[in-house]
Amino acid sequence: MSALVIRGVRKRFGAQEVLKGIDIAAESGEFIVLVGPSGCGKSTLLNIVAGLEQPDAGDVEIAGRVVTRVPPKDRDIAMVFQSYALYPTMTVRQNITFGMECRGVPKRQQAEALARTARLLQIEALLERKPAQLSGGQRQRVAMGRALVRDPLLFLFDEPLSNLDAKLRVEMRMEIKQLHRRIGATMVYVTHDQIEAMTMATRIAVMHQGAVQQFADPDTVYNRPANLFVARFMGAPPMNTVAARLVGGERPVAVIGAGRPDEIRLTLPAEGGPPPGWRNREVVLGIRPEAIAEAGRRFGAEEGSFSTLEAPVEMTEPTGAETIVMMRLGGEPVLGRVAPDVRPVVGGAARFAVDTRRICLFDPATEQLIA
Amino acid sequence: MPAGTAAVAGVPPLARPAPARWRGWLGRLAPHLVLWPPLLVSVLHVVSFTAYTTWISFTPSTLLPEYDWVGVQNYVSVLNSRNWKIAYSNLVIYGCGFVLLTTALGLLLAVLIDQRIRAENLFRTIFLYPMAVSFVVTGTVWAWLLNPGIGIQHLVRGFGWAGFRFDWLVDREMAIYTIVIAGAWQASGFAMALFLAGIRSVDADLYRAAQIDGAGPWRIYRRVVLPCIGPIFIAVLVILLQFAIKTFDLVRALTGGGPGLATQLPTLVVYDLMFQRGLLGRGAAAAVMLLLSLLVVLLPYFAYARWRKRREARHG
Amino acid sequence: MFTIDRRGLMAGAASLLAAPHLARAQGSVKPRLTLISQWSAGSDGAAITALGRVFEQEGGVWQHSPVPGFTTEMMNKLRADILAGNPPAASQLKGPEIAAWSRIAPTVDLTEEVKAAGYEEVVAPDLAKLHKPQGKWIALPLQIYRTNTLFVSSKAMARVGATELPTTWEAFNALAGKMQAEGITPVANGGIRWDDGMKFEIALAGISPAAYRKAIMELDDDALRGPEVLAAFQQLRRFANWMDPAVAGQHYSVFLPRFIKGEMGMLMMGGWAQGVIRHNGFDAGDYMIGQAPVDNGKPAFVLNADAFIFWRSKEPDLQAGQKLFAKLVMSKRVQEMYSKTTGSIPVRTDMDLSGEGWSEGQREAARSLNESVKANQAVLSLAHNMAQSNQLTAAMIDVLTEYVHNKAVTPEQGRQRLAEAVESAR
Amino acid sequence: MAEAKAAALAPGARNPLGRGVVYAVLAVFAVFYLAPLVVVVLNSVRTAQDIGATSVIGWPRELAFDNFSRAWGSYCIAQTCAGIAPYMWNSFLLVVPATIISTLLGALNGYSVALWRFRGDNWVFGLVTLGVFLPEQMKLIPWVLVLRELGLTNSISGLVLIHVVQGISFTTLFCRNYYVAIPAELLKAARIDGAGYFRIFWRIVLPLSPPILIVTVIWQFTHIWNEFLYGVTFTSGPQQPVTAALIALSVSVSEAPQYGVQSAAVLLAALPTLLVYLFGGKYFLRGLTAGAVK
Repeated sequence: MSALVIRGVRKRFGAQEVLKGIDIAAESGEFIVLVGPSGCGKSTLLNIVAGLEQPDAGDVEIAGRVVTRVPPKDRDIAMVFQSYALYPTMTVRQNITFGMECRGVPKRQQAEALARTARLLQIEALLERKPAQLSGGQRQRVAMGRALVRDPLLFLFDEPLSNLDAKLRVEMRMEIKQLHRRIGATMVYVTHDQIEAMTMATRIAVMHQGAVQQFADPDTVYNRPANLFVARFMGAPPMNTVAARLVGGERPVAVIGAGRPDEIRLTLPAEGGPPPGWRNREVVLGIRPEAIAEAGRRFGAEEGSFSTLEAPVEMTEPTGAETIVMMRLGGEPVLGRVAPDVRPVVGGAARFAVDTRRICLFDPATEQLIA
Repeated sequence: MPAGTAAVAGVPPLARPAPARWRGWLGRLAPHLVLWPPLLVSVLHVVSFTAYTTWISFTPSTLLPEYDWVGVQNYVSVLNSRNWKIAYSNLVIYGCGFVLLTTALGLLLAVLIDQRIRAENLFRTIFLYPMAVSFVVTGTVWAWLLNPGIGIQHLVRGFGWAGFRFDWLVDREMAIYTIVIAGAWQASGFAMALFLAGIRSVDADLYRAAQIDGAGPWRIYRRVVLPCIGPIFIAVLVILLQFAIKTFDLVRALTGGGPGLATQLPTLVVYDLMFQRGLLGRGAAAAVMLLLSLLVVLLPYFAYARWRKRREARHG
Repeated sequence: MFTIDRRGLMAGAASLLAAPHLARAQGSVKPRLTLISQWSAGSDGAAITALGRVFEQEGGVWQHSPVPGFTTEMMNKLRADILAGNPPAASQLKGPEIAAWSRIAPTVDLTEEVKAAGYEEVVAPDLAKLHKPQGKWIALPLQIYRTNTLFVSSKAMARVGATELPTTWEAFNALAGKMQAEGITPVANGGIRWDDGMKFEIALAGISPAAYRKAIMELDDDALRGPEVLAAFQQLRRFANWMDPAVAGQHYSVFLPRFIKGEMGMLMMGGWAQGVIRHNGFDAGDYMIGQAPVDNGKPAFVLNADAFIFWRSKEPDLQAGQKLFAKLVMSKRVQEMYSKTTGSIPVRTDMDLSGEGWSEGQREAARSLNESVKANQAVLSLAHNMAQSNQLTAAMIDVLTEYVHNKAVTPEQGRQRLAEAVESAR
Repeated sequence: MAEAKAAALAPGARNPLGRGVVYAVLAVFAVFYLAPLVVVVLNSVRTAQDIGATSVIGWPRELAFDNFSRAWGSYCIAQTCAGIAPYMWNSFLLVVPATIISTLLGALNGYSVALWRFRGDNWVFGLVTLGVFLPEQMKLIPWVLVLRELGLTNSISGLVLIHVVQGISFTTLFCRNYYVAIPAELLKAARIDGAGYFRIFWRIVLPLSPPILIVTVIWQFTHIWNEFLYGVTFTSGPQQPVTAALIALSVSVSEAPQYGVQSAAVLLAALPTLLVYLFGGKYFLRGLTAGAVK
């Protein structure tokens, strides 16, 4: 049975259509991440799932029950907010038990649940404090505790980590992931941070302009982005997208900057290549930066699945773990990832290897992935 | 752009809807039972009283309401009366003078008090207390203080400055400004409180930034703080304007509309027509015209508020 | 909103129904009176309280609700009670407003009681008329004040070497001129609306009581545009020039100290000022008192009177209370007690004021009233709402108060505006 | 934050002259603001003869403290010689319930309009707000009719009703402006926790409200306490509020004003509101700072 089904949900605020027909289904125990730039409608969608807003059309189904017209409190969900939304006048204890109090859960049961949750999140020492007396990370934990204590059918997270500093964010990310694994609940998590999406999700729904651009597992989203938007949104640095022309006979060859003196020709793998109809047409190549490395890298593959080329180096960015190189391929700026000890001379030319198996082709007209 | 195809494929068929529960229905109704009565009462009170007054303004009512129709006759005679003309032009002078002076005083006091002075509490209370006392009382005292024969002029001359003159109260041209002074005395503390509240809620980082930019305290106020509290200016202006339009006790206690008719205000005319002269219909006509003038002030404000909301919505 | 009329009718019908039982009811019920007045403090309060005590001594239940503040507030209260269908048994009301208000709610016909008391014969005819608007007595006057009373500061008199009160405006003006030359402010005044209006009525009544009657009381257009009114405006301008320019918007009593010290010369004020002067710790030797100048040499009396109107009630105890109250108000005993407390003079012209407790000023005023009535020179005060309805009075006083404070208005313009104000207010 | 600002804006730290100017200007204004109060205080200890024989502004020749005891307990107003004490009690009977009810209803209204959005809420709020601007002279006759239909003429409950209904406009305005600043997520969290309209109000919104409630309570208290027109019109005799008693003490045409006793009475009658400002002033400002003015 699906834990959550969103079916044909539409929402409009005044003249603006915020959600243009959303369909998503999550299996029980899944960790679904809704990711997209701000204004893409992901928070509105989450609010609709929570029952805080009503869709103009479509249905929401939780654990097999249509809840579109059911108020939030009867949906058996819990939610963690970006600002944590802790009740400022209540203690941590009261904050956590408020939901049970509203539902008339007996005091003893409340105390047990509270103790369990507090232990789980290691916030036993904070129970008598007011939210104003807590640090950012502690508030975050309390907000989590408020959600966890109720053992709901569905957890909703609305950018819960975006108010934390970088270090804490990484820690909490891990914790939430472990938590998910431990309790095995279904979670829907909204973020604009694609790293969070990649690291935590079992499936990612990439949203843009009120529509789901792609709904798939992280690998697929990353390696086979459904369209140029997803390609450019996911990954840091994002996927390089350069215009090219497909030529060649048996094995297709992509030509970047055709006709220029520095034109680049990449021979693509035969299998999984574009349909024959695409020969001699313009396409957009999508190349992940990590598919471009210093010459000699084999990408763990057989000879022939990668090409070697020479390109002018415009800038290098050593990050410690690797070096990002900005180069030009056929006149187009492209980023590559080379080993940390490789330091190409800026202004000179260097040789690079390209993993052609990982090149994606997009239709420049529809921006959709070809094949 | 089509939605991801994978999603559509994964969506199972519709499940059966949850059964409606009467308890849920009642639970949803209960808030409305509480939400609406007080709202309706206050809305009804505004709408019906205004409508009633408008109706009366078209009737020949004198001592008691009567319900015949006389058209715009009451409006014509009010508009033609000297009293109303004087009162209305006074309202413009007084309204502008009062609002400007009160705003300026309030702002000045707020800035001064914001200097982290000692005894802030004491000063604030001194400036606020006039709000706490009825004008029925303080108006009389102001009438003494402003009276040249017994008040400030008399006292200053007593100190030896024989040529000192401050006789606005008895000067037909200037008397309306004494009302402005007394009005500002009462309301400027409130303006001060609002401004002070505004100044104190400006983000401290802004001060730091301005300081690093090399701005002195007064420049910080002028260029950084005051622009930040623009909305408070609007709130203060609106509150003061409604004070100005409703001013009644003050004039009644201070000048009684005199000398002559020099300090008549529309509210006095309304009250005088309705209750002193027993011309309810005519008084109602004057009240309706007063309300219309209120709209002249309020409509731009609402338009501004709407515009601001739109703008915020666009940027949010 | 026909309910007002319906309630009025119902009240009327109920009282008709109740009438046959009245005689029997009266025997068994304790008379009760509900009363609204603005007399709440000072000597007014003391007088009405004493009246209440008399009422209680006579076996009545006294329920007085004073409405403090301006007369308008009392009228608001009365209006609210009438609209609520619950008017008091009696309420303070004066002048032509008695007629106006009697049209909006049923009143009690007191003609029988007045006849029984022989009251009509001893009341000044102009005054009597006000209290029986449709020929029936529905209200009873309680006390009288003369507004055209002249107070002159003894110290100021001494400084200019004068000993006699001026009896004509010419003499008044000459005396004022002398005072001014001595550095005395000749005319003491407050500068509130009614005060300004009073100065005009005193001037006009002194110039010609007949013209006053025609112009102010009868609103005769020719009289309003006549030479006497012009002369009164000229005299009013002289007053204005003799006032302290620094005085406005104050109660006249605020300046009494300066008057007594001789810094101000003459005060034109109602007889009630005597009590105020006494109260401030000054005595009768500090000032001279008499009638304001009258040019034709005969006494003239500008009359201000307080009265009670009686509202119809269906409750037998209230009806009995009204009868008792009417009897008391008309009685010599109550009028004496009342006037002695407030400094007014009795409404009854047949009273002997030679006894103890009456002041010389009161005796003089009472004499003057009698003689003025005989000479047909007793007129009704404009400034105190005795001559015209509130609406007309207010319109006329608008002109007068502006004239006093705006010296750019000529006497001719003043006369013109007054006539126009009357015309448009009618 | 206060620290940072003070560092930036305390000219005295570097420039003692500037500091002196600040205090001097404040002192001048303080004199201006206190002048009427000083006159009243001085008069309250002067005898009527003293005032009558000299001027209404002046130092007392002898101290007449009995003005206060007379004003409080024995001066004759409206035939009863019990001073203003009973009228003060009436005012309390009127002000306390009217203030509490109008504040609570205003909070509820503000909560409904600000946080429990419904169709047309802006219109409703606009109309409620308009009530703040209606001159009370205009509403006198309609109130007479309403009180008549409700059978509440001449009663303190009628007066309470008037002040509650008229007060709601103001309290709603201020509470609403305060409540819109409450983060929306807080309410979402509460709704998901299962709290309904009432529980959110009682457990979350109301506990957040003290700053604004203090503002509205102070405002309502002083306005109702000082109101005169309705008080005189809609009550009678022994039920009248203290403002009516004060007027009874003041100038009438034929009376010598009792300035001494009157001034004492004025001070006594103003005491509750002055105390409210004295002790509540800090919270008043805090409430305004907390968002009442947005």
